[in-house]
Amino acid sequence: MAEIRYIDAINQAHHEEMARDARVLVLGEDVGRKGGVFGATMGLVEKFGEDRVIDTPLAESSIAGVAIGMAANGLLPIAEFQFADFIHPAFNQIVSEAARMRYRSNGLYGCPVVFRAPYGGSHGTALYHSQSIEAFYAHVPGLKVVAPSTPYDAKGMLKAAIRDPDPVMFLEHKRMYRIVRGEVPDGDYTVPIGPAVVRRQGRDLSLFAYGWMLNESLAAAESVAAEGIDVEVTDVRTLAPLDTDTILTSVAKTNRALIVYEDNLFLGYGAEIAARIAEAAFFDLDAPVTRLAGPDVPGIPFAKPLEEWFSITKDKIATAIRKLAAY
Amino acid sequence: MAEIRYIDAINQAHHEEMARDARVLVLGEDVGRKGGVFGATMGLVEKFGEDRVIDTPLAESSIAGVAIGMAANGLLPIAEFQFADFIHPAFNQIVSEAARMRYRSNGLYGCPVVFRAPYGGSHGTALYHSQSIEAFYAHVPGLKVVAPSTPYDAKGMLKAAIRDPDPVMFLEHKRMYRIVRGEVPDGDYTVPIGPAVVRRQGRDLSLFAYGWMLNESLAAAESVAAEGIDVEVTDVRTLAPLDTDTILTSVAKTNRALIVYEDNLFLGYGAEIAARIAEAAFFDLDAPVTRLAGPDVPGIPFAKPLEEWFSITKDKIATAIRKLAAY
Amino acid sequence: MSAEAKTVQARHRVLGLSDQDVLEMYYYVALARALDERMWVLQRAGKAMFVISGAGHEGCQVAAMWPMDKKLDWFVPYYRSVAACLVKGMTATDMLLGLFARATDPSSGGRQMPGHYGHPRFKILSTSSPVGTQYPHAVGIAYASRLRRTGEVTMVSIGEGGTSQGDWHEALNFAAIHKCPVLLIVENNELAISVPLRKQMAVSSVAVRAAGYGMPGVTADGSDVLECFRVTREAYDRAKRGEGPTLIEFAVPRLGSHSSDDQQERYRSREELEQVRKRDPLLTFRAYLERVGLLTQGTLQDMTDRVRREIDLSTDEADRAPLPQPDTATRHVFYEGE
Amino acid sequence: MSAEAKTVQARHRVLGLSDQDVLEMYYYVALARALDERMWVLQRAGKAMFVISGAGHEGCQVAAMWPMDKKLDWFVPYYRSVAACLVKGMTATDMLLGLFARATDPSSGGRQMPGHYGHPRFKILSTSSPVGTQYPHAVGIAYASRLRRTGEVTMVSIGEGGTSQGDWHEALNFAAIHKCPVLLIVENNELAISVPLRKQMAVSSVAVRAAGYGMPGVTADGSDVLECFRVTREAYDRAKRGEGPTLIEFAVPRLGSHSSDDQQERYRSREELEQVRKRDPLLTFRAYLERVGLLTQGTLQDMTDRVRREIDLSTDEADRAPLPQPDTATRHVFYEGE
Ligand SMILES: Cc1ncc(C[n+]2csc(CCOP(=O)(O)OP(=O)(O)O)c2C)c(N)n1
Ligand SMILES: Cc1ncc(C[n+]2csc(CCOP(=O)(O)OP(=O)(O)O)c2C)c(N)n1
Ligand SMILES: [Mg+2]
Ligand SMILES: [Mg+2]
Repeated sequence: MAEIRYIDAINQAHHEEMARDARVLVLGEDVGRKGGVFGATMGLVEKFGEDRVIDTPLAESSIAGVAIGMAANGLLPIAEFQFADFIHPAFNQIVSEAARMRYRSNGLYGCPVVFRAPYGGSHGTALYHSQSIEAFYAHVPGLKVVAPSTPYDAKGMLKAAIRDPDPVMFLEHKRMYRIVRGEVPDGDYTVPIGPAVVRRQGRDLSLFAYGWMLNESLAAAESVAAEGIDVEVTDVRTLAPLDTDTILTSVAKTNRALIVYEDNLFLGYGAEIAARIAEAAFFDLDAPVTRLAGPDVPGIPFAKPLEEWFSITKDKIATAIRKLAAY
Repeated sequence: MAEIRYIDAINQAHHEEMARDARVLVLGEDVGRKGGVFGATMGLVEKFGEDRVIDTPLAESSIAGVAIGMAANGLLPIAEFQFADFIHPAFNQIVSEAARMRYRSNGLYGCPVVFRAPYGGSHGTALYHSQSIEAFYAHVPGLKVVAPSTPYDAKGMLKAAIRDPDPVMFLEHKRMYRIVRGEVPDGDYTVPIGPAVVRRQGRDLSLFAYGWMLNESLAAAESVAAEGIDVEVTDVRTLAPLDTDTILTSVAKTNRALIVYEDNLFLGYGAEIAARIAEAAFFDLDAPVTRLAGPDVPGIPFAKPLEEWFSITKDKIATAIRKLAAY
Repeated sequence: MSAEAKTVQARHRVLGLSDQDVLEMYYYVALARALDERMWVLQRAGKAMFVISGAGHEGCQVAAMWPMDKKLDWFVPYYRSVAACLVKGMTATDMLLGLFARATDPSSGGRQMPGHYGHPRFKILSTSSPVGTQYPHAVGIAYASRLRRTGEVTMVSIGEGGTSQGDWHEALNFAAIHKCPVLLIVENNELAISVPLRKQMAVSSVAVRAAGYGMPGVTADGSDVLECFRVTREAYDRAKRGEGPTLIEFAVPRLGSHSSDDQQERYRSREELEQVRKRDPLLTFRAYLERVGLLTQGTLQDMTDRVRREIDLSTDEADRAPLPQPDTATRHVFYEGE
Repeated sequence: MSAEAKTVQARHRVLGLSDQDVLEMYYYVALARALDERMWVLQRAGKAMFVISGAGHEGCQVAAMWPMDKKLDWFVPYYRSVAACLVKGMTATDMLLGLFARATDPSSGGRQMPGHYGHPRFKILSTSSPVGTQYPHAVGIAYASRLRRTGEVTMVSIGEGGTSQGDWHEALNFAAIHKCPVLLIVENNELAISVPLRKQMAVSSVAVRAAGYGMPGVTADGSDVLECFRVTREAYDRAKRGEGPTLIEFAVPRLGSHSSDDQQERYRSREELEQVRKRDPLLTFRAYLERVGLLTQGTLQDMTDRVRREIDLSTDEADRAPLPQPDTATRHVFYEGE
């Protein structure tokens, strides 16, 4: 098994699925010759041709809308949005159409589209190249939303998403592309959409995160371990539908819950996890369900001092862990 | 003071503000001769002319986008979206542009636009004419989101919204238009955006709701009063920024919290209220923070039996109150 | 037979349509109209909550659907596509099941408001309410046909109001770039609910936009059924030959209010309504068939009776069908297996 | 002076431009180019995180901005509008403050990525990254000008890639309906990052779309600065006369990679890059000025020195400016009073 980068895992999944099933195709801006601005689709057009690797016009609503039509007529499209920030023009197509096709047709039509979007803040990505969009979509019944945190999951869950008969919003935290590496089998495997996974066992506190924040949280957990705080870290890799059981099981064990997300706090994804724990694990809790999230400003500013002020780092997470553990 | 309908209060606010300030103008589909599909803009074009009451093309993204430009150049536009369900094509303009104009320009440009949208389910409004959209927008820093529940507040808050230097999403639950009546002064007054208000004092349980659900909740509170359950009902009429203090004060008094909203449960607006209470009022709570909300399906179906299955009624609320009070 | 009759008769024959064809076309126009009228009657009688329908649009719809292969080709309708859906294969019963929100409504099992057609067996895509979204869907379907070499042609319909949407523009552009086999229909009744054409666009025809995308565009008088057939078949043949999409605009009268929630008298003058009634395709098509001797008082009466029977039977059948069970509302959020 | 020189010289004079005017125009083209080159140097040196700029687009931008009133009129730029913003009033220092994300960056106080211009004093609207959103804004600004009778004209710019967006279509439609005083500029460099024109549209010119909206459309060679001036001034005068919008397309070369994150060699051939360099407006404009005797080796050197000084001073000034304080990040979410 090779140690590869997150972006390579994504790229591999594309190559393998397109080779495996002629119905799979990719569409998006610059996915062809350029191979995508992050390289996710590198080498595809050379292998599968322009008809299955479509460099689209700069028009996100039609990227989603055309994909929905393709899916209705027997294809399995992967629609790439160059940045999650630029998926907004497609909001209507995804929310009104993709998410509702099956329900509104009483099960007769489906919408097996994968919407891929690189999200989250990296260095210098500023207001419009760093948004977290999971809260918008996880709220919408009929959509599945995933945000894998490891190369292994990225490949396996992308394959699962492509084979899923329903629309899947596949979120890749762009900070991970080049710096997160992991063991990934060369051949075929899938990681099911649905189950969360406990990445680190612990007794003192349950931490819930996904994507890049999961990685920072694991680092934070290690750093407080030396101080004797034993954190259980759960990777909520599927955001919708949510694996509530795994979450509650962890809280029942540690009696403390910390939810970490990079999106701004107010009604960000962690609000749902917090609300569920508060309702279903009321008697398990020895301390308030706590959220650590981005500040409620309209985006991550560009200038380094401002960006640092915004960012949720392993140090900030460690501080939040210490505080909650001491509660 | 006259007893008028919710829709008339909305209409009055338009008339008075347009007469008061020549910068105010209205744009949207059918807002002219037809007076809007619900009559909110009735009589305006006759009084203020076609240049200030613009029947737009059927194109929501430009309704929002053009309004943003108008606001940048000295006007105070009220953009009407015919149904909240059809605001989705304008998502990008509202989230990327209106909400961020001030922040991204370091305070030099503002965006005094009111986005009006009739939301929520009424009889036979089905999947695409009954959506709740507050969760999408309340999550976005830089936007104010309000959902008044009385004619008095509707008029006063719409006036406040029009005069607000920042973008306001003004949500009108369409079920209220013709059936909710209340006393409304003829002349000028405003109701500030921000403060929540306790509509009914009570000792046993704190209920939080807004819009139509507030009305159903008040009715439910009356119906359980006879059984000796004394519910305190707070009207969360401003959804963003949220008046957390009023909420926590109420919970500190009753030690029980029920949040009612019509939108589907998962990551609906009430998740944030629940998460806040769970974190900040941990020691006040004698029972789990509870949410009563719409089921997690992609919309309210049309057929009456299905619609009833979906709808949050005063009876369902009363049942939830009894259960939580008995906890 | 008079000289005039002969020349006129030549028209449908020249187009390759048999007498039987045009009579059948007329039948569909009449059926759609009668269904339409029945729906409004049922609504006023409190048997239906809402009606939105296609009175005035039937002629062009029947004509446009005529060249299509009922089994092979795709149709992506909008809420006025009653006549088009009937020709494609749906029955009056199917539509009334939707009107009554019955469990057996083939479009949505009573989940959607009336007028939201869809039927997998006839390759009619499920439609939604937001205007414009269907255009990219149709283009995607057509792209898939091209890629999979199925030979399918897709037809999609919208009102002229919907052409203001960004989605419409994006769809045309994509279709032209990839030469998708799709017929892009616009039914221009010069109103978007109450908004008149001059407030919707600064041009008087939508077809002029085709050139900007690099595809042919054509406008036909929607009350001239044979002309509508002619232009659509031409476009259909182009699509079949792999030459790409065509934008087809039909100028049609909207005979009624926008929907049962609307009162057109608020924004349309009596004169306008009178003018518009003269363009009723049911009348213009009937006049043609009478001129060429295909409809006589007797055959017209037979046709009318046949339509009436069909509508009556359908109404009864749909009315007897059961409403959906409340607990089915949780079904089909996601795939549930075959 | 040769006969050729006389005829050629006649060109700018015929357009009503003085010798001083064209020299000043050339100065801006040269300044923008020098600023551009400096930004890339700074980025490579690790002094800037990101550069996106307008090399190749400067000629048409300077020409198009020339007829505009710097105080009265509005400009809604995009990330390549370096030269246009300079003519409108921003300084090289202003732009470098943005590049370095300084607290005193007049566009955003260092909050936005470089290339996101905005400046209320010069009526340059604050811009964002999502391509296309600025078009409706410009139309709204122009509508307000008409309603308020301010006499303002608005100019908005975008790349040809952005014309694929729904917002672009919706904006043109609205502008035409309401005869908004707006100049709708498209800088067509035949690439949207790596996507070539033929994959973006099935036509070779965006200007052909104007007719579909009921407005004039014109294409000019963006390397012919005087022609760009001519067509823009004509459109400007139309707008001033209340005759509404004009779609103006400039065919321009993109001389560099899309941005500092892009390597154009991945998708552009060496031949293409060579061809494109021949269309550099700095060279074509310089050649014109030399032909008409307005630039000699001496005056060119003076100009080059002036530009160099300006850029050097600006770089120093911007570099010395302070970064924003972390705690300012909470400011200006909402209005905070005067
Ligand atoms: C996105 C969206 N906005 C608004 C509406 C409300 N609406 C329904 S039909 C309609 C007018 C449509 O006019 P047109 O496209 O010309 O079709 P017609 O009804 O005239 O056939 C409007 C505004 C909608 N359904 N979807
Ligand atoms: C809505 C949106 N989608 C995608 C992007 C990413 N992006 C930035 S510039 C660009 C290409 C723009 O091409 P064009 O409009 O031709 O302008 P040019 O850069 O060629 O001048 C893309 C795809 C974006 N900024 N916004
Ligand atoms: Mg119409
Ligand atoms: Mg370009």
